[in-house]
Amino acid sequence: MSTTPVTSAAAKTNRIGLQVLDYRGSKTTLCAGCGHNAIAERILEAYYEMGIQPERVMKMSGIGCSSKSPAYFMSRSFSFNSVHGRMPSVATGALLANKTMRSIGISGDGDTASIGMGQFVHLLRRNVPMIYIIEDNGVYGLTKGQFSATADIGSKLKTGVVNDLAPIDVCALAIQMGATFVGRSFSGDKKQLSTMLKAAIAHRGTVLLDVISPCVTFNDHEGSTKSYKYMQEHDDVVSEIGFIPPYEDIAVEYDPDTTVDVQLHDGSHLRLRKLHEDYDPTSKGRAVSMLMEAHEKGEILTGVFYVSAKEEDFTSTLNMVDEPLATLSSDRVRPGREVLAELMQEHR
Amino acid sequence: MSTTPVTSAAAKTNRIGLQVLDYRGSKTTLCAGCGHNAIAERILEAYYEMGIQPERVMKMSGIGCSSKSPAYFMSRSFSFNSVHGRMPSVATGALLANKTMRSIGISGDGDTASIGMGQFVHLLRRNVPMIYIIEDNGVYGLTKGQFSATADIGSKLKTGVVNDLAPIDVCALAIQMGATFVGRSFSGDKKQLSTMLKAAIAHRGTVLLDVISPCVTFNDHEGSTKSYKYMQEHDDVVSEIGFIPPYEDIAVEYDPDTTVDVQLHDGSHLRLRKLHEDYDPTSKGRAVSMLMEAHEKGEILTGVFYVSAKEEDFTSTLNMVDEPLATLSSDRVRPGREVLAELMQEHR
Amino acid sequence: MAISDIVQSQPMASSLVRSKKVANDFSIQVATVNGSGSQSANSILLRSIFSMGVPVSGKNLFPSNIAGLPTWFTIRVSGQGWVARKNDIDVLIAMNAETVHEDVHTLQAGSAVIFDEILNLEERRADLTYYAVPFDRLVVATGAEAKLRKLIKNMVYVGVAAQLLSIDMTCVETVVRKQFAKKLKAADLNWKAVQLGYEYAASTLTKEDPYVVEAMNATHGKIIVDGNAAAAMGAMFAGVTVVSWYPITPSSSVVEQLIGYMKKYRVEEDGKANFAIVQAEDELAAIGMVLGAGWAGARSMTASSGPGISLMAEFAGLGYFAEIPGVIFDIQRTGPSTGLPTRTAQGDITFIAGLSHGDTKHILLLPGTVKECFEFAMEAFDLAEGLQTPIFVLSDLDLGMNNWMSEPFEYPEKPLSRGKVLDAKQLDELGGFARYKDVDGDGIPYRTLPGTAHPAAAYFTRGSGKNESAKYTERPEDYEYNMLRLVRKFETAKSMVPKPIAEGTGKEKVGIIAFGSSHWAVIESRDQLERELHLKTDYLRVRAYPFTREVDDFVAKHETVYVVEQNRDGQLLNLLKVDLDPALVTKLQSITHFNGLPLDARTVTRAVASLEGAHK
Amino acid sequence: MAISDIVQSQPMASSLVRSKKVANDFSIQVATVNGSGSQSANSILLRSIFSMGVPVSGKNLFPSNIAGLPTWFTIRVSGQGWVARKNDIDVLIAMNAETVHEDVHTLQAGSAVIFDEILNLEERRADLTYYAVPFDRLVVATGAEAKLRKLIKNMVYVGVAAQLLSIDMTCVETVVRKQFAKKLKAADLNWKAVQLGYEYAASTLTKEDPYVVEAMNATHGKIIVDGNAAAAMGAMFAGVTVVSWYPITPSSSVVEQLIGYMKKYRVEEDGKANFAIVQAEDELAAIGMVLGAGWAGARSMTASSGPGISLMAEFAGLGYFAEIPGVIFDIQRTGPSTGLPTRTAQGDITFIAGLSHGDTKHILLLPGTVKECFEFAMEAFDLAEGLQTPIFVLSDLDLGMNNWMSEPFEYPEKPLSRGKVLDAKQLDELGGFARYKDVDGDGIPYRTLPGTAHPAAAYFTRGSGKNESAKYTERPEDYEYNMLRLVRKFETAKSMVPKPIAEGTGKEKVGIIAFGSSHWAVIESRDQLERELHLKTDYLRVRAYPFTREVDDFVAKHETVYVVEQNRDGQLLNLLKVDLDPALVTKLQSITHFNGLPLDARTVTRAVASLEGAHK
Ligand SMILES: Cc1ncc(C[n+]2csc(CCOP(=O)(O)OP(=O)(O)O)c2C)c(N)n1
Ligand SMILES: Cc1ncc(C[n+]2csc(CCOP(=O)(O)OP(=O)(O)O)c2C)c(N)n1
Ligand code: SF4
Ligand code: SF4
Ligand SMILES: [Mg+2]
Ligand SMILES: [Mg+2]
Repeated sequence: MSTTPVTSAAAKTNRIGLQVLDYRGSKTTLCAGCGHNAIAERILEAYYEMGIQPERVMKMSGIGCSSKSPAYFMSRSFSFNSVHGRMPSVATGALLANKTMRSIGISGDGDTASIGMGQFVHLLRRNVPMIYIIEDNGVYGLTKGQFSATADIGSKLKTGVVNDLAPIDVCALAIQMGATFVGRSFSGDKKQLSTMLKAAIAHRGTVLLDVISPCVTFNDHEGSTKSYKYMQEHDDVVSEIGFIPPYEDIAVEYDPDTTVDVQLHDGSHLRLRKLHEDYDPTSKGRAVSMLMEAHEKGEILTGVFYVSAKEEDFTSTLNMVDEPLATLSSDRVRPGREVLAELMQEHR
Repeated sequence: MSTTPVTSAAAKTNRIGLQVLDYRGSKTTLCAGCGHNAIAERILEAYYEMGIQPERVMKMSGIGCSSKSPAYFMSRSFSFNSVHGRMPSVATGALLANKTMRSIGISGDGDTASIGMGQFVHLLRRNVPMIYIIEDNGVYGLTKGQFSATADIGSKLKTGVVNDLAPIDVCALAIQMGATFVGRSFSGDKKQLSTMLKAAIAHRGTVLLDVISPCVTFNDHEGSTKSYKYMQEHDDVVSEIGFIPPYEDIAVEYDPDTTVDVQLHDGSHLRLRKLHEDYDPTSKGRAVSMLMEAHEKGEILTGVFYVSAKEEDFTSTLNMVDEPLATLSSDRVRPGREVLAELMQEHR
Repeated sequence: MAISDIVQSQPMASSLVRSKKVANDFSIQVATVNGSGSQSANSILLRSIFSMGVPVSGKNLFPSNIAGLPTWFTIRVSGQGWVARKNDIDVLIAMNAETVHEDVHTLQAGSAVIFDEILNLEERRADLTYYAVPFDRLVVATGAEAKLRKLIKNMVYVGVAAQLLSIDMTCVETVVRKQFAKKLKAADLNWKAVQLGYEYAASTLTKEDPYVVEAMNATHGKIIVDGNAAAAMGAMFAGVTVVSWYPITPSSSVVEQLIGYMKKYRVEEDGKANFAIVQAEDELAAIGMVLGAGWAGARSMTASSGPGISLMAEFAGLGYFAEIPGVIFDIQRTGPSTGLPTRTAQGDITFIAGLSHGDTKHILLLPGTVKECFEFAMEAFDLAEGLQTPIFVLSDLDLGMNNWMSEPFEYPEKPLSRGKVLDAKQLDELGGFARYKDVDGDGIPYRTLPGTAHPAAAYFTRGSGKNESAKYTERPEDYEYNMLRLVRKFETAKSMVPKPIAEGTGKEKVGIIAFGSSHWAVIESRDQLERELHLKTDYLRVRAYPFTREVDDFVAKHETVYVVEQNRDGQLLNLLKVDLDPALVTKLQSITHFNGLPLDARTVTRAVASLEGAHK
Repeated sequence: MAISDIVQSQPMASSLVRSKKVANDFSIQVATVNGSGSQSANSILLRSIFSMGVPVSGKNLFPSNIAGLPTWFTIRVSGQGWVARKNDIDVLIAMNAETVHEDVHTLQAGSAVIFDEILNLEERRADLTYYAVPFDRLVVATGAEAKLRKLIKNMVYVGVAAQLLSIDMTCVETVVRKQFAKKLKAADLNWKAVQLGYEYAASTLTKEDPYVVEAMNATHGKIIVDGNAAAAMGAMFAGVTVVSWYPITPSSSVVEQLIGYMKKYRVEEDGKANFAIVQAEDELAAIGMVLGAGWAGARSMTASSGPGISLMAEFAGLGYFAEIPGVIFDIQRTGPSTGLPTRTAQGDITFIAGLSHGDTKHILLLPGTVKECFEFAMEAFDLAEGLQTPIFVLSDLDLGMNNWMSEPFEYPEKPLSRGKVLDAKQLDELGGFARYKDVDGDGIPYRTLPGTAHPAAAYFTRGSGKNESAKYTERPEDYEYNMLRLVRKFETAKSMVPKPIAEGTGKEKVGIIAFGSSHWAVIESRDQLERELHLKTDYLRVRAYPFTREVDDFVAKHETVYVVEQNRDGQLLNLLKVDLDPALVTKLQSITHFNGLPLDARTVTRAVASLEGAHK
């Protein structure tokens, strides 16, 4: 990984005076060319460019090649590689303990759409404030390439086995279940992915990014619908994405008829220029039907499908004190003698 | 239960010469007035009227007041009350063992939308040929009334606790995930529910019926959105349902502009007369967005939302022999000596 | 010979006392259906006797449904302070037509039956005393509106019982008015019903049974509480901050009562909560959130029961191997699978001791009293953070949901102890740390919390192979080193968990070992054994796993040791077999009880008697 | 004294033999990276030696990732037929720059190193023989197109090794051509590479190490197979019809190989399958489908490993209590939680024996050979249906995924036995049935299958309280009766499960008990103990849980019994402690190995030696 262009920027520092180096992780143990490696690069760049202190970030994951990737970016961030399909609950618990932390979860299509479906749905429903990335390759990489629930009908394995069940569109599902920022990208589309990640960092609420990430070892051949080639040929971008961080001036012009401007929680702006006729990132219903119809047409849409900065996130819903619960002083969390006395009296 | 009107028909017999009595279950142990009791009545009537041999039916369930109800209808059918939230897998396994059986699963909103979400989604995706009924009361009845994931925002418990998370619309979810017959009804709407049930019996594939079934003990008060009163006031029927069994003549007239006629697998016809402007039971996308928009408007839609008799069900996808796998003779399932010899040779 | 005689003749014995008075030593059973609202009436009856200074216990035997099925509430009145379940009922209040015949049939000679006259009991037993009461008529007389009558009816039997058992009506009134403190009209109506019942009995019924309550001074300052409330209080005073749960009987009332306390006592001036309580989608998510929160530094907990515990197995192993604090309450119920959800048992202990695959070992706390439910709840959080591992607190339905007398709980003097956590300053001094290094030789490593502002603070948590500095490894020696450190940590735990409590002279030949709610039957049985069989026993109540030296010593000091427990397979015995020197194991004898009812003294006494007989 | 001397001096001893020839008694280790396609080369090397009639075993030590990390494949050549892992490597084929230095460093004196010259090993050890090979040059010489070179390179070392170890090239050619039977061009290319390697060695290298292969006649008719393939074959011949699984290492290859067999041999003329194999969404669903199918009458199975087994806990309890057949293969891997997914262990046995809360007990089959993987797979289905309960077959990564020699499997003569199932005709005769009645006194009730055309056929299956006729009940006596019947059923199982196998005279003072793949190290260790310490031992290999009488007898007959197993906590020992008479338990001593590597004989010998020393 440390041989990618990025290192050339190593001397440069970001707004908080850190170098890209400070955002690096350990050397990848994934296959050379695995889409997951590129995504890890984009993630660390985004945090670097947004000037986020690495120690303020929690990296969460389940089990899988994808779930290993937190080890390959931002070693200075705290990381929890949990059990298969259960990252959502662990991530939720961690945020309850310390809502002042930022959280990014890396999962796989198997980790999320198969074993993880139950927890995934309930994370979305709670709008837990975190970035949830699915490194989506349509197979179980770490167990050597069985189909996952996002594999398209008719997609073929090297072994010749053909998938005969319809794929689950995790984006349509996420919008329906309550995620407040939902998009799809491709590990090979550096610009789109980077912009989406920066906007994701600026958003507060559940961000679901389904990133098509080819598995070069088990699902990058002819007949695969999750290969580099297939994506390059079928990637159908629904909107051009512009991101203007709070510290940049937003005077830039845009045409309100073709472009939606969304102000995110930290004051930055997301500018979505419509490229697909039924595109409307402000309506859940329309976003979902657009995605469902795309499936029937066999299109693979990418871009930001839905975004709303209005809904309150789960930690706000719970109306907790401002400080992290984890480190409240004992005098705040252990009631006084009079309270116990009162309780005893009630039971006499 | 045996004091409901139905018994008046006891003398009568159905097409296979059985009386309603032959479809009865044991005495209910649910609360008097519980919606679940009415649903059990409708179910046994439907099987009676359709003339289904009780011994050909498997009654499956998870855990909950709702999941107990298989005990209260059709005692001559085989029944499996499994564990909480896991009925889908057990039901799937039973059908793999014997695809010639009919299967009906009774679940609750907690059993399905909370702990059961993962298995529920994958049952839908497989289009497992069974009727899946959610007796939906918005609470966990058997554990004394906590909110479930189908409870509406702002809905209030007797204790004053208010639900602050958005409900999961199991119908919209089911359509998106691949169920081929999806509708919602109300335990208090005898006619609508009975018709839907008969059509469900005629369908082959996953039928998901979300039946609002008030919990008189914990969720039938002012402030509840799943009470009898609330349903009577808010029930918004999207289509009038007509069902014509194969053994009845279908010459009946209908207006193709306002009515959709669907021929089901056993040759019977489902006639859906449009009552809601965006209604289109043949388009997944439109059905889902109609449901999602209804939520934003606070409407509770009932009726058949989506139906398709085209998709193949899971047992067909697996291309199994016609007989039940469970009882194949050993000469068919144990290969001969030559096969073992061949295998041994390969390993020399 | 002799032994069995005495034991068998027990029922007869009591029928002999028929005529003469039996004060403060009997059981009242109210037979009704659930959902009929008899709970408050029963609790008033219980508390009235309690406030006369007479020791009582109340046990509710309820069905696994919501309304309409038979329920039995038993109040034991015991001047000597025995609070375990007693098999024989002396006074039956029969309100349920469905069960009245069996209820009456199973009564021992000499008992009394207060019954609703509409149950018209034709054939009557000559050896019982019957009191017919026209409940409906009396209820109407209260002037209660129709929809309240079902409830009010229960208050009438309180009055009838009060009169027949000479319960002090001033005590009853105080209790009634305390119960309905916030609703004066309700208080008046209920009190009226009690009075009507009382007057009816006084005017119409003639006392023929021997059972009476006589004022004592044995309950002064004491409280009556259920173990789940006690555990909830303990958790609150332990400073719990993150709670994630999924409802399941009989554990739900731990969290539901905790929610009540936290809303009242843990919301700050600005109206914000210094805690988070989340109803998870299932138990996998519940324990997942607990571990996530524990990892991030919160005091986190969940409460569940058998089926939920089974679902937590995978995460429990992660908690053990990744060394993450968390507290899990298991309020045990009867049976494998769904079993009998509203019955009690102690059947999860071996399963939880090794909950998860591949050499996983857990620490268990075993409260036997409601006071310990309170204290161990606090202890559990200190242990979880001190040992960086999940701690399981095993209570049961009997302890958790029934009414128990207790000394009032004491305010914790010990400050919260948060374990080995390094902050930024310490990291500066140390210049870094190795997450899984056994710095202190006790097997317990140091950890940092997410957010610690230091470049060397972060580490990678995983359930897979790791070396001292938390780096991924598959090296055989690293794996072995880490697993052996975990063994050292488990050894360290022995010096931190609650020690067992010994009773008796310590000089007897026969010893008894038990844990949890079995305690109450055991102490009463020891008294029976001594009085009836002249068999003196020593007793050791185990309060935690891993076992501590005291257990070995106790067994070593006795010829025979009976291990008494409420499960089929002798689970505590099995753990002892694994951990004790086999020479000691030869002394152990198993006494089990597993029909779902709380253990009673007579069952223990019979078992010991026959096994002792066997010895001779 | 003497003892330890002998043991310590073992490595020296072999370095003494440096000069003279060592035939058919050494290990070859190929050090490479995974994903480099060395598998087929290694298997060709293995099978070539095998086809010379010389006993071999092959063990692959691979990382838990997909490509690019160190992998070691070890071929043990043993004229005496020892196939357990051997710690010392005699011939290293070093292809991995990352590990070459450590690989060489850990070699014992006298070993040989065949290495890729580009690894340029400067400082060389004087006590080793080095053979540098210009692999890349030789590969180019094969004329292989660029993208194939990485693979072909492996074939070159096969040729080099063949020449240096005097492996018969005609055997090598046959094996190569069999391997690539379907692709002639590939066969030619690969064979060419082997030849080039051979010729290079012949022309350029001078043999200086003592290791050679000499033709024997010890493998005639034998097969080489992995335990997972054997289990898959067993399942197919058992007539399995429903398979539901979720991928997990090292169990995936059970089902993946089964899929291959079923598609080939269980699809009928009309192209329809007489089976269903479903990849479930997770392990909860997998076992749920297995139980649903078992309930409906199918022979159903799943295969998993530690984490998946933990997730099956709740359903396992349902299977036990509702009495539903099903077969679960657990291919054990190392550690709690995720642990070391690609390492072996025997660490799930106690957990599974009591898998689920509340007095749940399971039946375990413990195959120790690939042949038993085949036989026990069949046995498991008969037992599951015969006993109406889930049956767990515990294999492990070593047994399941490595290459083992074996006698060919025998075709099952015993017809499928489907257990106590009543059909409509029988119901007519009986006029009905009671699902949970112990008609035969063996604790095993009768069942009917869904669809049985008889009005009395249906019954209600549940995990909650039930009486004999499957009606819901919470009655204490019904619950107790049912639980005691389940105990009787477990007793019955003892007469049905595979009995242990005893080796030795039966007259020795010292005994050894082991199970599963530990077998191979134990038998070799017994030989070492006898040769080196003149310590003769008897040996009992346990093959199932519950234990049968033979186990008690074996322990009774010996003074000391060493319990050898591959886990940290002495899990088999713990089960023995629970089930055996404590007097017998005093004789048991624990020998454990748990670093993730397959157990080797030397480890056992050392442990016994020191413990025996301790005895003196
Ligand atoms: C409970 C459990 N079951 C199965 C496994 C085995 N397993 C490891 S990763 C994985 C699937 C990973 O697929 P995905 O999430 O798509 O990640 P990818 O490797 O494709 O990036 C499975 C089934 C496990 N670790 N735990
Ligand atoms: C694993 C597990 N967790 C929790 C429970 C306790 N429990 C029983 S029923 C139920 C919820 C039932 O709610 P729902 O499915 O809506 O059925 P209802 O009673 O409302 O009809 C719960 C949580 C259980 N039986 N098993
Ligand atoms: S197997 Fe596939 S997913 Fe896994 S690391 Fe290799 S390329 Fe990536
Ligand atoms: S509690 Fe509610 S759901 Fe349960 S039986 Fe009563 S009314 Fe029905
Ligand atoms: Mg994947
Ligand atoms: Mg409900």
